[in-house]
Amino acid sequence: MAKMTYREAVRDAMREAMRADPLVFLMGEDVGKYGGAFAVSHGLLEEFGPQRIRDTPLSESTFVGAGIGAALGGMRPIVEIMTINFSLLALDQIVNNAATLRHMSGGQLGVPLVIRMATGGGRQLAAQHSHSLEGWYAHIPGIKVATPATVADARGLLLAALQEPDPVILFEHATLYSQEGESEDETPMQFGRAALRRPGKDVSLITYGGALGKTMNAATQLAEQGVEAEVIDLRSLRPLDTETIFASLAHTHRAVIIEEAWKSGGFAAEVSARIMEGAFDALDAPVARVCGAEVPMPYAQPLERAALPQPEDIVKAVQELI
Amino acid sequence: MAKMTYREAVRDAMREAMRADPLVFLMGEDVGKYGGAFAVSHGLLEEFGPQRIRDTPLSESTFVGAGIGAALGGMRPIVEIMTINFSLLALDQIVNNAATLRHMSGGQLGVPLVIRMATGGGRQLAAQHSHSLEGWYAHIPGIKVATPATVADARGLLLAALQEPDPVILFEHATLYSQEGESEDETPMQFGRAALRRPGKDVSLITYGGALGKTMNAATQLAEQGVEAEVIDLRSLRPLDTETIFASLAHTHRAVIIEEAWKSGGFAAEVSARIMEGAFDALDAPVARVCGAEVPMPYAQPLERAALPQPEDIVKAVQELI
Amino acid sequence: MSIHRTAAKSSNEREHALSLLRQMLLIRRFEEKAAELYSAGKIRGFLHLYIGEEAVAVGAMQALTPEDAVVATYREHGQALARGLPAGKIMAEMYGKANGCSRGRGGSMHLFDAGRRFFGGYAIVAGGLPVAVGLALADKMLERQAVTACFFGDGAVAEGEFHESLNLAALWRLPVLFLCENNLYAMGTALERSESQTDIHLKAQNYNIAAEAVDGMDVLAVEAATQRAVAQVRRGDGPYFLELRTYRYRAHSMSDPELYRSKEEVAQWRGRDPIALFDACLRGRDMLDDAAMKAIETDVANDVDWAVAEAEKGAWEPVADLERDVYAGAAAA
Amino acid sequence: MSIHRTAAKSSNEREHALSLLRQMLLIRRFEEKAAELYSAGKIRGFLHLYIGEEAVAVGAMQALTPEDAVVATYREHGQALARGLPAGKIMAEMYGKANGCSRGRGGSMHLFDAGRRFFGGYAIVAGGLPVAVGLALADKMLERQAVTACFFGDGAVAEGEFHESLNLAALWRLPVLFLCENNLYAMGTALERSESQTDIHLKAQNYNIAAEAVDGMDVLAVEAATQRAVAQVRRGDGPYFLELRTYRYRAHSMSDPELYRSKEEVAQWRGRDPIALFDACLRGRDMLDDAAMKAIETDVANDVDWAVAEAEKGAWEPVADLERDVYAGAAAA
Ligand SMILES: Cc1ncc(C[n+]2csc(CCOP(=O)(O)OP(=O)(O)O)c2C)c(N)n1
Ligand SMILES: Cc1ncc(C[n+]2csc(CCOP(=O)(O)OP(=O)(O)O)c2C)c(N)n1
Ligand SMILES: [Mg+2]
Ligand SMILES: [Mg+2]
Repeated sequence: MAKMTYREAVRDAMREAMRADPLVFLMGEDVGKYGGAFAVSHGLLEEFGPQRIRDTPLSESTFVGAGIGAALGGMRPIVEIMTINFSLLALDQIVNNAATLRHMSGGQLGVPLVIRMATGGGRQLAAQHSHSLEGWYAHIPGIKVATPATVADARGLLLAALQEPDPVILFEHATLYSQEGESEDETPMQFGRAALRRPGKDVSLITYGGALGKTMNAATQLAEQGVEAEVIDLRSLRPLDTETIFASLAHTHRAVIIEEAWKSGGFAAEVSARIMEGAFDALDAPVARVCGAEVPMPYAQPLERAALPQPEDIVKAVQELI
Repeated sequence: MAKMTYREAVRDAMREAMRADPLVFLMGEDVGKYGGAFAVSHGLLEEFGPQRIRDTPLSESTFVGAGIGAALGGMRPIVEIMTINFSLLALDQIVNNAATLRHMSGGQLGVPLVIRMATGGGRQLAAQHSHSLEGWYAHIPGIKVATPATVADARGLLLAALQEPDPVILFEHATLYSQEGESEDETPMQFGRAALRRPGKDVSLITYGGALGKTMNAATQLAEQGVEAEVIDLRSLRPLDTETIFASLAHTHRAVIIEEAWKSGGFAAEVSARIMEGAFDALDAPVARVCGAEVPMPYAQPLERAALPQPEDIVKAVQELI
Repeated sequence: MSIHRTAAKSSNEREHALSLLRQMLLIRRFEEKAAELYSAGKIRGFLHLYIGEEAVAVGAMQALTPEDAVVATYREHGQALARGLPAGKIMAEMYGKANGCSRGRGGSMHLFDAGRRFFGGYAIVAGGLPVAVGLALADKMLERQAVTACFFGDGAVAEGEFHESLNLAALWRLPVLFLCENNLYAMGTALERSESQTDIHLKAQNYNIAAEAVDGMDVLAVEAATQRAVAQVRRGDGPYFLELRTYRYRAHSMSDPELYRSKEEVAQWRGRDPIALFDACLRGRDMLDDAAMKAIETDVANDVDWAVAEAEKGAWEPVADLERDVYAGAAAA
Repeated sequence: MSIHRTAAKSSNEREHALSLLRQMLLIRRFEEKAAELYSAGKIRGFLHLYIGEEAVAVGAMQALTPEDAVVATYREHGQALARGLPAGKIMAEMYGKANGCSRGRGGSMHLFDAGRRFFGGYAIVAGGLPVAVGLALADKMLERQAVTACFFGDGAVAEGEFHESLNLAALWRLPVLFLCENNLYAMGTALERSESQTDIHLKAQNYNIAAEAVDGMDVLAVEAATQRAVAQVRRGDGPYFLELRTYRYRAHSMSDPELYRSKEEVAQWRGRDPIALFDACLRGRDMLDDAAMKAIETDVANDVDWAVAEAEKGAWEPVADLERDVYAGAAAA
């Protein structure tokens, strides 16, 4: 057990993996000399050298594709895409190559590749730098998608991802990097399990990633009002741990899904649909969503705040449900 | 009223628009000399010349971005992306430029751009050429998304799209191009309205695009079994006409959503979530989804057939609901 | 450094020179103030300063008419000021106020002014190039004599869109002026660690685009090269490419620890400061003295003060208007 | 056309030459059969024929060892056969049968053979280039002497990934052999309507990559150039680029009406048929006569018959196995 930041936890996991396995290496824009846009890889160049901490030119499609090729060739690459906003440039490689090669080759090939990227809004970076598109990635069969929301998960999910024989995408919420917490020293966690962050009996609050903090905050406020909210952190969007969700619904009978992404077509819709299909009879009220406003993210602080789900929005949604 | 193919209806609409407005032009890969990968633009080069029917190099990101710029500059471009599979290469331009410029500029700019592309599976083109990602596009505020499923809509929605001051993406299902039908000669239809394709009282079948035919087929089979299915063709995924959906649910109390896309995170989830939120009390049973299997599309005919929703799957889903 | 030839009469010549100096100084002082306001929390998000590169925007912009179009990056305060966007509207934008040039929606990285054909700052590296190509296509199809000036950094050169856009502009002979601000770094990545061929203008020539490298610290050299380039583009001879060799004195953005370059290197480039160089040049030619410089400084300081005042007094857009301007009419969802 | 120099003894030389001829002929006859089977509905989806371009795959593949890797496009029957994938497994794949080289999941556009380091056909134009760069990166990091041969068409040259991949391979000096099959058309788009610079190998040189253009209808010229190139790449001198000038005789795919080129142009290129040229060359050097040619034709016909028989007798993958091989273990969703 050690107290550290989310940033350090990611770095620690990479360091540990690289020390243990010479096939692991890190590649991406400014991961080396600059120390990482979010200082995640700070110091790794000094320890592992430029062969294993590789600064790439600005060419997202090609360095992600090169990660796919390197994985096919026997390496164990970690590719950092600076932020999810730039990952659109690499989406073709992810959808059409990383996700398909095992299947298209009839099981002959595998792509053991980990892609990490920062995601989310909340830093006043406006419409081109505030995306929350992890739900898109969760739509793609052939890849796995995880969203560490705590310091322990930042470390644990990355180490677990490096054990997966298939491509894993890790979304690190940019507002979490400086968050402090315990980085449990357990054995690598299993992929695809949600975490119960707070037990409760009146309503299930289902969330992931950067929205967990706001949801916990809302749960505290609700408790003051006598409403005991159960908080579920999905952790993994693909696969999705519906078992944990349904188990919660079985005793709360009500759910609110909280996500930063634009509401229409966001991942919250999938969670809502799964509950519809798997726990309809348990529902005492319609499942609600608290999501981002349907607007390219505005820069101005009051507008950005209004565009993102806030604790008071969650509280309000619960109140309307009960 | 004239009988023609879906392909001809799209071509007709483009021809009509180009004759009426010198600012309209078509640009894309092989739209000119080749006559269009699906022969949609066949003959247009001869009528309008290479200035207005522009063959582009293979560079999706740039010719879509050039369409955005040309729209900003006062033209009325129609950009054809050969198929949705290649649109991933242009997604950054669509998400970050086309969809944001009006908002980011505080309302000063507008991008009156129409992007057309073929979508969907069912032609044994395997994992890189069978995508149904229109739900992704429907997630993006700032653009509008329509999915013509009939010959009349192929024409009408394109003409309507050309009246919109904002970017519109039209998804033409590749299996529909040779379908024949009436191309009604009405005034341009309004965007964002679903169509009731078959009235019924027992269940609402909600679908769009390439899945409409299979859904109508299922409805016929159901009728033989004494089940009267109402079929709603969404036509527009963004905006979504929830009014028509809720009106249907109000008398059927049951719904199945049919879509070719992978189920997890597909657009069907959004429709299900909207019904959860807007028509929960009307529901006598959980809303079901009949979607594509969660697999990169296999080439082999029996596998591809099994991976896509078929009429019998729809019938079965309805039977389980009733 | 030689004063631009077409300015025939020496009083005009001096007036023009002082205007260049003033514009460069305005960018510098404006940004120094912005950095301060960033530290004070008045400006948020990302802030990319142009300090050190002023000669590029100011020199290049001289060649453009109001009918021409400008496309820039997230590091575009310099271009916006040189294009004539009022400093107050820019500063208000950086505050996020409704009287900002993008109604507070864009912030520092997304300045727009449709009336001045300033088509904005693009924050996805290389993302503005295709848009510029399209603006030029519209001009060509509409038979307007306009030029689209497209600014971007050396980092953008590695992106696929650079390649696609240069090819398309050259293939279709579109009136685009590509202006590559080569400041030697893309964030912390030095050009030689990013490009197998570091002579960027040679890369451009390979698309059959006329291209040259220019001293981007010499405002007159930039101006002269841009005039030549624009004249050729306007003649309908297709695109032109200028590689403007410059340097940013400040960090990439406000959060950059600058581990990737030495203090000596920065100091060396500061020795070629575009404002100091031009100041010395003008004094050498008796066009500038302390009093004149002081007057310019005062004038610029007033502008900056006015800009801050505008920003301070600007109102916040009401939260109720959040979904405004997503679509032309009301918001659809 | 001169027989490869390193084949010292004339019997070896003849053996090798006849093997080249046989391989080219196998590709041609295999594809003629495939076209027939497509019309008969046995093969579905897209079918892109390589007929006319056989000298490229066959000549180039001679220089590769089993440790080298191959990356190809959707037009890759030629490469697969030349790499030694059994014709029966390829044909079965094109039928979609479980005994196909991709278990029927890939079809004509996605042939794979991990054991032969045949890393598949990529159907997104230029999509294979970054993968090839990555394979080469792995080889370099693991200090293997292997080369990755990456085939792609002239159309791919316009895509951003071409630019990014050449730059990265050159910058990191990776052992990639870029093989551009310039057949003058990308579907219906002629090279000069797609590229502002049509000399593709010149484009490659601009990344500081050694590059040359080769007569792609001359199997020996292709072989010799590839041997040279591979030797240089294997030495660790970074990537090499060959532009192989060739022509496809058939339509782009089975549904192409071929409006974009003249019958005369096709006929002219048929006059330089790689198989006929090589046949004539060998006869001129007394290495081939009617009997030998007939023997080869018979042998090849047998191979094709066998391939069809394999495909016909192959079983369909059970529908219950639909979600197999999406992930390494069971399917997750
Ligand atoms: C596609 C993309 N990738 C990464 C980034 C993050 N990023 C912002 S600026 C920058 C460096 C760009 O350098 P350059 O083009 O030389 O412009 P400069 O900042 O030097 O003016 C990077 C990597 C981005 N904005 N877009
Ligand atoms: C990114 C992308 N855009 C468009 C297509 C459709 N398409 C398939 S092949 C092709 C032409 C490619 O030409 P070239 O690279 O010269 O290869 P060739 O077919 O001549 O062998 C096109 C446009 C595609 N597969 N991928
Ligand atoms: Mg730079
Ligand atoms: Mg070609």
